[in-house]
Amino acid sequence: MFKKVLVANRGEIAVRIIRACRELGIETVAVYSEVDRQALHVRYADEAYLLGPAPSSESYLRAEKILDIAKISGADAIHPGYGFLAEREDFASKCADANLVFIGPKASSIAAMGDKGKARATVLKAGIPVVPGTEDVGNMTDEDLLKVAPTIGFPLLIKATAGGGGKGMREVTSLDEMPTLLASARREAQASFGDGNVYLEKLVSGARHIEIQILADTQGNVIHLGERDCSIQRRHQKLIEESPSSFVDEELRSRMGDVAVKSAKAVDYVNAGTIEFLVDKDKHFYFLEMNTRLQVEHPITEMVTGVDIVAEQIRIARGRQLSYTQEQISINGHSIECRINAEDPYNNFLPSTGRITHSLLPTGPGVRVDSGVYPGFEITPFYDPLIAKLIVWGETRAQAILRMRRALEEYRIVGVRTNIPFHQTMMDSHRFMGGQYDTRFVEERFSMNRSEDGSNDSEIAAILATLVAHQQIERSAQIVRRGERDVSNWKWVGRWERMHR
Amino acid sequence: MFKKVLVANRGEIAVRIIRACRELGIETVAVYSEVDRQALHVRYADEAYLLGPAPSSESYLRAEKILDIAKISGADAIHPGYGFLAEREDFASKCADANLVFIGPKASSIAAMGDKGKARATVLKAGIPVVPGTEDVGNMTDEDLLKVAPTIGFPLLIKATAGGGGKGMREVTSLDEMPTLLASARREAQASFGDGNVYLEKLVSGARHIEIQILADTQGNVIHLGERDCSIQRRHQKLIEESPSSFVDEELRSRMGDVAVKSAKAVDYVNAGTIEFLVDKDKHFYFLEMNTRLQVEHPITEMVTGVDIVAEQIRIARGRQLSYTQEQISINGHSIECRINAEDPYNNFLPSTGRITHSLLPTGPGVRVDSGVYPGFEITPFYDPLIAKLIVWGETRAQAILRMRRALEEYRIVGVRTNIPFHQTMMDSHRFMGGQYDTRFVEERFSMNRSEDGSNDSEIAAILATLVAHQQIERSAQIVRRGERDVSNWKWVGRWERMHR
Amino acid sequence: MKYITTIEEKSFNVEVVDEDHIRISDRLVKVDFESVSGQPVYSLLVEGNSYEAYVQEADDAWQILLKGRLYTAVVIDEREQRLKAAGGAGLAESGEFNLKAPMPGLVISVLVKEGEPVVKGQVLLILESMKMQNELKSPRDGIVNRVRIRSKESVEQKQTLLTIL
Amino acid sequence: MKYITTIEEKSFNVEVVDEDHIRISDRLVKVDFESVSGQPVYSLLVEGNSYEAYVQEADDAWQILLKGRLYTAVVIDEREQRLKAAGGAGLAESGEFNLKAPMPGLVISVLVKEGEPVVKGQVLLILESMKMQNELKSPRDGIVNRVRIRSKESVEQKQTLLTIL
Repeated sequence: MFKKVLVANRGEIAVRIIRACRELGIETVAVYSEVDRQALHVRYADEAYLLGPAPSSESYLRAEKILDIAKISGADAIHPGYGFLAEREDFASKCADANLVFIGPKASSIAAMGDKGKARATVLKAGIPVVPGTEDVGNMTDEDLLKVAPTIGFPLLIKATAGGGGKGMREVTSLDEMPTLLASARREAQASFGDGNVYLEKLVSGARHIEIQILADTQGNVIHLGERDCSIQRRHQKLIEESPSSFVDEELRSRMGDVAVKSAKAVDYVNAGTIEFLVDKDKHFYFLEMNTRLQVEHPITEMVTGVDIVAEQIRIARGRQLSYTQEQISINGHSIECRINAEDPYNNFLPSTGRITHSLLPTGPGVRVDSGVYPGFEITPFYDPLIAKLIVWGETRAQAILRMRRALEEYRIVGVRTNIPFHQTMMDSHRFMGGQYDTRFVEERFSMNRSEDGSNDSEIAAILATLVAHQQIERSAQIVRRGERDVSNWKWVGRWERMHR
Repeated sequence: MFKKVLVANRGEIAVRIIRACRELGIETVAVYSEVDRQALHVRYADEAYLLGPAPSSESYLRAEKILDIAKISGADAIHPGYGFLAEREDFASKCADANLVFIGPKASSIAAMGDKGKARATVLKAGIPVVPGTEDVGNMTDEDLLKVAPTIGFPLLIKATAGGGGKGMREVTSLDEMPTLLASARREAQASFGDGNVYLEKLVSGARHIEIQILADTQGNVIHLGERDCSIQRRHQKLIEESPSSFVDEELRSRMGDVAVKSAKAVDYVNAGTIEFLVDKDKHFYFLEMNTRLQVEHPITEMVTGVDIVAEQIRIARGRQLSYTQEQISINGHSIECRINAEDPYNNFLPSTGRITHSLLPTGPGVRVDSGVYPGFEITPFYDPLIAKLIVWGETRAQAILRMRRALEEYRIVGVRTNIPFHQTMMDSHRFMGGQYDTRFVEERFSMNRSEDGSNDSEIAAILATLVAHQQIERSAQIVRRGERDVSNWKWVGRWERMHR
Repeated sequence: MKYITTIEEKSFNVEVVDEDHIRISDRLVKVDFESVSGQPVYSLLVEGNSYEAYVQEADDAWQILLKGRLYTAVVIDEREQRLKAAGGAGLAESGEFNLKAPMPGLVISVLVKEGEPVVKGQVLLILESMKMQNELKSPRDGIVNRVRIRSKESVEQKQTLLTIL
Repeated sequence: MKYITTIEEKSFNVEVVDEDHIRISDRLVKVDFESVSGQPVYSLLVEGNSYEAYVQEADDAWQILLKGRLYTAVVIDEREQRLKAAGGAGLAESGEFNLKAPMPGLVISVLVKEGEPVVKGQVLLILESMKMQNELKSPRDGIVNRVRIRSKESVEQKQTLLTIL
């Protein structure tokens, strides 16, 4: 049974894993790039080792170096988190070769499911419906793809075989634009996963992205923890997730859960994994892909089931039986996650970098924040723009939305622009409140320019702008007398005396 | 049904109540003293009105002014929180006279239970055992008390009749020292509650302080939400609470719950309240007092029952039925709360004041922080030293302790000293882990000086001290070349170029 | 001091009377206005209401993020107003637009050439940052005047990339 | 630079070799040491281990709060050490102790008089702050030399209240 885990990741997910280990009495080893010296995962881990310069290819993707560090530090297991090396079959194999427990599925399952093209073929064989697309496995050339595209039909999606998280994904509406888009998709896939392979998939319109969390132990027990609705996306990046889905009823949940368990069993799956489906308006569902790793949005499932998924991952990797049977899993209440990205929603969601000078986290009942940043930390252009996940729980979906609203309103991050206003606008939108959205909602029907809903505070905004401008003019004119500030201590003493005389 | 609530309090509890209101779509009115202009409750409320100078007697205890503000702002209900006006019968009456809903019990119940002396008499009549003490009601003179003390026997406690939270409480071991202690207890009670009345109670040794949370609606339904163990106290101030108690079994819980419900019914109680008991080694329990208000430690009950107590308070005050029957209440897992006070545990727990320059909150699964402070906020000497409550939930008590340990280790507050190291030492103590403690544990058996347990890092501490001292010497010698810092941006650009060439 | 503050074509006359009072639309209003923790986050109490907003300067205007909405305000004082009136209108409309890098990154491709006419919303170049390719668009119609960077070059934040006339 | 750092009667010889190395007990050790967010919170990586501690100066010593434990360290450099040796030992033992107010507050009562002998741990006065009455105790045996405040007076933080000889 392992006692020291190397966490081969950074940001909020590295922190999440370190926390789980600490709560289980397991020691942790962090790895970091030069710009992450003061990152939270380095501060929280028991040990920390430098990987190299900031770019992922020179740090978090250096499998050999990470294995060396595991050896030096005496770590006996590796948790890959998500992204980076999490879905690299070769990395899982190398861990096994080095006698390190890889906290995730077997290399063979990653091979079967991690490569999105192969996965489609595998589940098709098991009789599970897939979205039409390239059924060929592996290394297709641009030429091949351009040939097969018209038979799938437009619009279609180019997707990274090694991928996930919307990276290396492009929408194609005609053959003409396809060569350029193939090039950029491959480029992004290469940069993100070290693998430029892509495949094609039909774009299903009006669909929802619904995924099933599964857990499988080495004794052959496989259970599912219900679904997550991840349809609120922008450029195929998930932005908001909720569990349960307002679109899924008990019957559909149970059918999808069964198929998910079946898919996992088809590849002899072990540990945590997620089966992603597209569900069309008529509640037909199609296998999209399996993520053979911990998912960004796993906390909403934790909130409604009470299962600590990372702790279960470790338990499974230790060879023990799942703590729960399928019958013991029930969905309690409703949970929503908003991904807080360093992106400016008022400027085309451009990433924003800089030092966080101040932050105020929303807290209180039913609120959880998973974050890897803090005041003083610098957001660099090298990694994901995800800086925190704001997760709420409510007895009902309506309560969860109201709680999310108040949490978003409380949240302050100064120093970088964030997409918090996007989430606020979404939580106020009638269609979101009504649960009426699909994967195209953000791009096709959503606008940051709110219509007049009676709560326009432009007069207050004008007063604020004027007062700040006025203050600036006064300051630059240096007419603020010095020493007038910071007299508070003296004031107190004076008052204290008045009070007691 | 009221739509705007005035929160007649400050700090974390004002924030807690504002959050509950916001999540229910109710508008909020904050009141504040001059030093609290930037307090979180002022920032989070929809409206905010100045009460007066910092001392409570000139601000948060000004009932008339608060009622005026309610009128001006159009608030139709008042939530008193805890402390200040929460257990003032006259304030509840005045609210009723002014046609304001008081979110709490009827004035008559406060009169019957809020005055600790009367309460003892009332429950005795209902056949509930009380700790021996002064059975007389009300205004006893020092002379009376000195006369009756020997009949109760020493050691005994002087307690404030209007009191709670350990304020105005003194331990007396002999008649000689009693006059001085009476004077100081009366003085503290007067300062805290505006009422210098005190009563006497026998000091039960080896006892645990266990309290039952109850909820009662206007339709006559009264339920209890199980117990909280609040035995970890110092100078009668609670420091750590847990629910359930490791000392209480299902049978005792049910018996105490029944008595608590009976006590509440004895005074026709409505809204949330807490019955405090002393439980001796043989599991005999004695009524101590009833707190006719929301309790500081209510979140641990929320964590294990899933009931939002503040939301229920509002529901009850709106005249609606309780959301739960007794049968629907079950205890799930274990919760612990550590009160984070601005006190120096290495210096006799002296209060610490100052500006918080930096803070890092523990977050992640199973962790809740209820706080009223943030970086930049000034801790003044005028109010309670409580700056935050750190609450964790775990499936078992052991898991909750481990989670609390990791959360305490993560928590950073810079600018004031806090008692976090006290909590860390407690969470590591074998007696706490074993659940073996009573109300005297902190004072009689606990020490901040840890015995050598093998985890002594004095060499690391020496290195840290030396490096900081060295840095200071270097700085003062001004040999740090300017401009050498903040080159990070340039470094990146350079690396970026190297990477892509 | 008197100001004219404009938000989305709506103008407000705001006079800062003293530290605690302003006059807006001829109404004298008591205000309590403070920066929180020395940050560009401001707490404003006005007529009992409590507001908090981020207020930041951006290209001769102020951006106010309040209750999940962004307002862009132009504040000019009386003197400026008079100067502007004397100088004639339309001045702000002309002039060049400099496209600046919103973050450090790598230029993936430049999609326009010098002398080329562009329309509002047209993608000018693609900048890679945070593993994402970001399209930088033209804020108005015009002609590409100078292209200062090339494909594969890395750029710093706020570096001018090209100019639209 | 060489230092002698003492924690609870245990002395460590620590030499700061360069920015990345120290020598402790004749062992050369690579260290990576940084202040976090410019605060008195320090991150130290030493031989792979990651530590974080608050380090603050207090009365000619350093207080290090590390993993829930407080260490008090006295750091002297070689030069100081030599001076001290020349000046003779015991110097630090004598001298007066000034009791300072740990926080602003109101003096409730002064329990000792000038000239009165006191023992270690004896309560000298009671100060009210945060609604609590706090006992200030003598850190050692001695004689009360000067009482600078009276009952009912309010005092500021760090104000000297009385002196023990």
